Amino acid sequence: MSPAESAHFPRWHFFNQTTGVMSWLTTLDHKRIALMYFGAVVSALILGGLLALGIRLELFNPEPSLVDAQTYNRLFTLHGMVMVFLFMVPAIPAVFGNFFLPMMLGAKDVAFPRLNLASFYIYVTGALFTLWAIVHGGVDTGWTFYVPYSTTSVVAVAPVMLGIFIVGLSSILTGLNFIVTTHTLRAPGLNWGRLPLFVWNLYGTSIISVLATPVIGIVALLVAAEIIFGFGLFDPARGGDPVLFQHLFWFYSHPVVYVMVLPAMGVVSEVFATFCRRQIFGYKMLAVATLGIALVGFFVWGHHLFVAGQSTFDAGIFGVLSMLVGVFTAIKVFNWVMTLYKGAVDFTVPFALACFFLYFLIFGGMTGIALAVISLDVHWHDTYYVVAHFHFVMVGSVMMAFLAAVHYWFPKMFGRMYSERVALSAVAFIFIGFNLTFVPQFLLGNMGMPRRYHQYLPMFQSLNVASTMGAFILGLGMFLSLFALLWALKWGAVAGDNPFHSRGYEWNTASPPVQHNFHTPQVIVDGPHNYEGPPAAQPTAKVAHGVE
Amino acid sequence: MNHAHAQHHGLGFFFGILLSLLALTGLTYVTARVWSNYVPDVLHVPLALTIALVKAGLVAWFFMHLNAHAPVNRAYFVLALCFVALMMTLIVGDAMTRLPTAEPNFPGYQEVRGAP
Amino acid sequence: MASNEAAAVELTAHADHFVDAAHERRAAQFGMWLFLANEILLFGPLFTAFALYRYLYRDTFAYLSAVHLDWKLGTVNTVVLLVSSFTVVVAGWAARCRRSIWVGHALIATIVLAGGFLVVKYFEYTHKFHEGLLPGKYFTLDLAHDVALHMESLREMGLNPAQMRIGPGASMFFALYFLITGLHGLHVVIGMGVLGWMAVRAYRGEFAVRNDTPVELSGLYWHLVDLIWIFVYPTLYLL
Amino acid sequence: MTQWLRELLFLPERASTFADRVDALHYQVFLTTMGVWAVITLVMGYFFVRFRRKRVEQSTEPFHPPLSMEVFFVAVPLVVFLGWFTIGFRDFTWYRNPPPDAIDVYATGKKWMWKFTYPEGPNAIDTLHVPVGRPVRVLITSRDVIHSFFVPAFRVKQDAIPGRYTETWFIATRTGVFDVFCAEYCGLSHSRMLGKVVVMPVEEFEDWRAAEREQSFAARLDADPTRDEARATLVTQGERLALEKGCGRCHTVDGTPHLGPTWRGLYRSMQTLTTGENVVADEAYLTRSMMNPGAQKVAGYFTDMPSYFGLLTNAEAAALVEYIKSLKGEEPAPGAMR
Repeated sequence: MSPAESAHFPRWHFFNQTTGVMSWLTTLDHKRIALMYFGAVVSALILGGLLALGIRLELFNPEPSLVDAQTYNRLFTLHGMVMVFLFMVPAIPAVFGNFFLPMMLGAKDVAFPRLNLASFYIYVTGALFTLWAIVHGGVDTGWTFYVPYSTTSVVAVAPVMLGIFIVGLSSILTGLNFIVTTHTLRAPGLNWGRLPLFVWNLYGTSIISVLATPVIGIVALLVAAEIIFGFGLFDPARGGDPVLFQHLFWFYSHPVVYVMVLPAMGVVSEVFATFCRRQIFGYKMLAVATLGIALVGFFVWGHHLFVAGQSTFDAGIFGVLSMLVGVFTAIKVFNWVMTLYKGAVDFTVPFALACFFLYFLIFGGMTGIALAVISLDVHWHDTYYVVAHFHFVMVGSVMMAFLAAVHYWFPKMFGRMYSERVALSAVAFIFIGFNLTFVPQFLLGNMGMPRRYHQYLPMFQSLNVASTMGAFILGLGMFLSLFALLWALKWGAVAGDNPFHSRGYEWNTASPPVQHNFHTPQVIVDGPHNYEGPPAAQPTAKVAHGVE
Repeated sequence: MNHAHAQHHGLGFFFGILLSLLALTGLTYVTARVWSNYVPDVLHVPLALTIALVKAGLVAWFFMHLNAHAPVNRAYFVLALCFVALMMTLIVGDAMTRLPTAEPNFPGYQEVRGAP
Repeated sequence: MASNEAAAVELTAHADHFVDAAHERRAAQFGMWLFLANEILLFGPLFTAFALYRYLYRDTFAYLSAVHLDWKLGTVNTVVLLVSSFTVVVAGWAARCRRSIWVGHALIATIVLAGGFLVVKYFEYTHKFHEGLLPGKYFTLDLAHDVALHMESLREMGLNPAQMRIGPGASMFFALYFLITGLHGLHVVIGMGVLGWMAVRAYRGEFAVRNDTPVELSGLYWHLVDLIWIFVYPTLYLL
Repeated sequence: MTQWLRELLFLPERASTFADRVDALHYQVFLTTMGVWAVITLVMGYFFVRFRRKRVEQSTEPFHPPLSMEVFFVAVPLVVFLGWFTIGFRDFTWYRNPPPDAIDVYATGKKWMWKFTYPEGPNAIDTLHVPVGRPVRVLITSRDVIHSFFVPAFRVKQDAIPGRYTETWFIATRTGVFDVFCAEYCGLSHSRMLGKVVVMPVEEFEDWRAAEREQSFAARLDADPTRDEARATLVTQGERLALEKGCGRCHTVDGTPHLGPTWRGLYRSMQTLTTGENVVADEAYLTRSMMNPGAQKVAGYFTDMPSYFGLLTNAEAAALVEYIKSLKGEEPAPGAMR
């Protein structure tokens, strides 16, 4: 959509209402904290992405070429840790959740602004400490740090555990804040049946953050106790059970996949609603499915242990529950597709990204269902099939949703518009590159190539070459996208308050918003994204307010 | 306003709760150690856990004013306990139903690996 | 008194994004409960590990718990914590009545009780260190000799050592013992710090003119410490 | 059709009965999911063209899905997914329960090699010989960290966990040489922990096994020309075995009592059993105690010893007995290690 001719850049907004470095570093404004998170997670994304390119380059040849085995093992460990703990987990909730959750609730801020700022600094501290510990300690255990490899390895795993503990604390605090905010700070008239789906998804995410993250904390503590003091909890020589570690580890690490995916689903729901000009088809089902995924998702962790010596009985239970998560996801997919029906579809960059999200989610989800079929998992477990599957879901779909969120809310956050054409071509590169990277990896997994391989048999080479080329196309697209947005930040056209004519609550204010989000207290009279008839009278005063 | 209900209870009431907590502590000791021969083996753990749950319930409901707090506070408290219970069930259940060949120290190991 | 007006303002003070003080208080309570739920999940894995290894090494665990953990000390500590929980309730009650000094007195009593708890724990720990009842590679007790020594007391407890498989998993029991009680002890220490801070504020008279939410929240935290001990006591000392 | 699908999906050749089951289900899942994906794409494309936006502020009518549609959306995936689960779980249970007549092979993962041991038979590093058409059970363990025994052509995989045995089994359906990978990350040379399965016709396998057994016996004789030296080697072997099998966790060799009787001076000593009988601890008694420890238990010990039946070969049991025999009755110097 082209911005309205009358669009003007507001005189006062949350960027310039207070100024100076300290006004940012000590800010309690959720929007500024969100932007600081934005900078942090994008840095993590760039770092993780460069490491991935390094890994792919090494795998171009079957023989060791660029780096030796030890360096390679450290590379993929670093890549995994950075991408999972530093990028994926905080990406959408901490950036877009922080920015838009209070706005979607018609609130002035999150419930505990100081806690919010603290959680940002805890994140930064934990992130830097983890990175230092991995690089300094030369940790090569993979991001799953399975015992007894991690407890008998000569490298310093214990500080990394501490770092993860700290990062985990940050996501606990963010989740806690979101839950309390959603319960207590909804604007008058905003009942649970009118909550935007992004809020529902953040709510589900936060439940997981609050209830699962302490488990990884305690697992980190146990592993550290094992390494430093030789407690022997996971040491078979002392009667310990290494499989217990895997149980506890996946009790956190499987739900955390939904910490990544649920907010992505929330973003896509908003984008579909805006660009099809309809409330999402089957809103209630979608909300229920969200909570279903969040709660049932806790009890499917055992599908990571089908061949790890888990009992057949447990495998059966976890197998069935995994299928239920698949059903919830399928419900969501059907509902998104049906949202187009009798809608008014407008093809824009965010909408294209949402469609690609759907493509990756269907593909990744279906392969996930295949993996959850126990007998099939026996063949695919720990092969490139798994690598490709979780990259489809966690990188493909989540990255698409992250980019969709960036492009959808960019005008709201910064008040300017990016070039649609450049952004679209970047997205095309990303989509093609992504498929070229990971479809061959499914086939490699079928062939039986195990993951975390530094060198491989020559028969795997052709597919690996294709994958490496895809990775570079993907990387090119990502950088193109980054530059398009950076350019728009300074030179983009003024977007206007609501360039997409969305009826989401967060658009009821100026772009960029003022310090306390809204000029007038919000009263919600209608569900989100009701496009029946002309827009409801909005209580927004079109007067630029100064500093109060 | 939301703790108005809690204010109805005076200190005497809370002291009564304390006394019943102490009595339950005595009960759990007596059933586990003094009368242990009269309690069937299979009941030891469930009995001790039940008493602990009752005590925890008293503390949470009255001392922590869960009776007067918002229902959602109760919901999250119960949810957390359920999650721990399910975690325990699934993980211990795994060990209980694992192949008895798996580990020499596991019960049942000798029946499978033992006498020909 | 002129300060009455100021007190009224203090009592209803609230952050800008809340409607009123009661609203803010509800949010704070809810936030605290979420934090407590998170704490429950922090201890959950330790209890799970205990359950798993108790299932695998039932006889060893029963033997070590019966012979090498002193149920008397455990019970004393249980009573101490239950009473300290009660004194915290008293503090909360005094805070609701705006009797700031009494809040301070009740909290000091709680801290003294917590100190008593830690002293008992200290004696338990040093005893274990002395006997070599330590986790993992530091476990130095000669079990066979030990079983022979305690034959009589075992029979008195209704255990038949000839039918027990004592041995495997012995160091595991103490690994879990030290992890669970250690983490719990850490919470006790943190709780003492928080309550101490509240006591200082109480003696300054703050809770006569401010709402009592901080006392209530730190009290909730202390009750959770008690709540966890309620489960630690039977699992470690009695079963 | 299946051949074509196998090549399309880059699956390795199928060489076990389990592989047939896995692939059949895989094709079914693959075709269904691709079908669903195609249908969704087509439907979206149609909607996209049919319902594209005409005016900027176009209004749309709300659409409340009927209950039947919601039920449909839930029921269809539920039934399909549970159907797949049922088939998969049936196959998995089948895969978890080896037939009783299977040939046992012990596989031990070790950084970074596989050691395959046949009961009463030869050892082999990295190469597993199995007969075609006969069930083979692989009992897997690890000496250090977790490894995973993975044969793509058989579609079988099982983690090797230190301190514990896991098992997998297969019936190879064709002769040939197939790759063995380690699928669980195990450190520096994880990607070079490669092995082979050689599937042979049954007679050839029996010949091979007999020849290997002969050869290893001959090798031992060659190495130890005199009987005394051979015996000395057995003692050394026994000492090593006692370490490997963890006998020292319960038995000392310096005369101090532990969970079980000390081995020092045990040989030919008189022992009182729990039944009150007296026995002489001779070779027969020692061997019996390893294989069936509960049968004749020495009084005064409260720990049950696990049976080592199937864990010790006859030769190994003999070596252990020789080692115990070598531990004469005199008291060792104080402070001697266990």
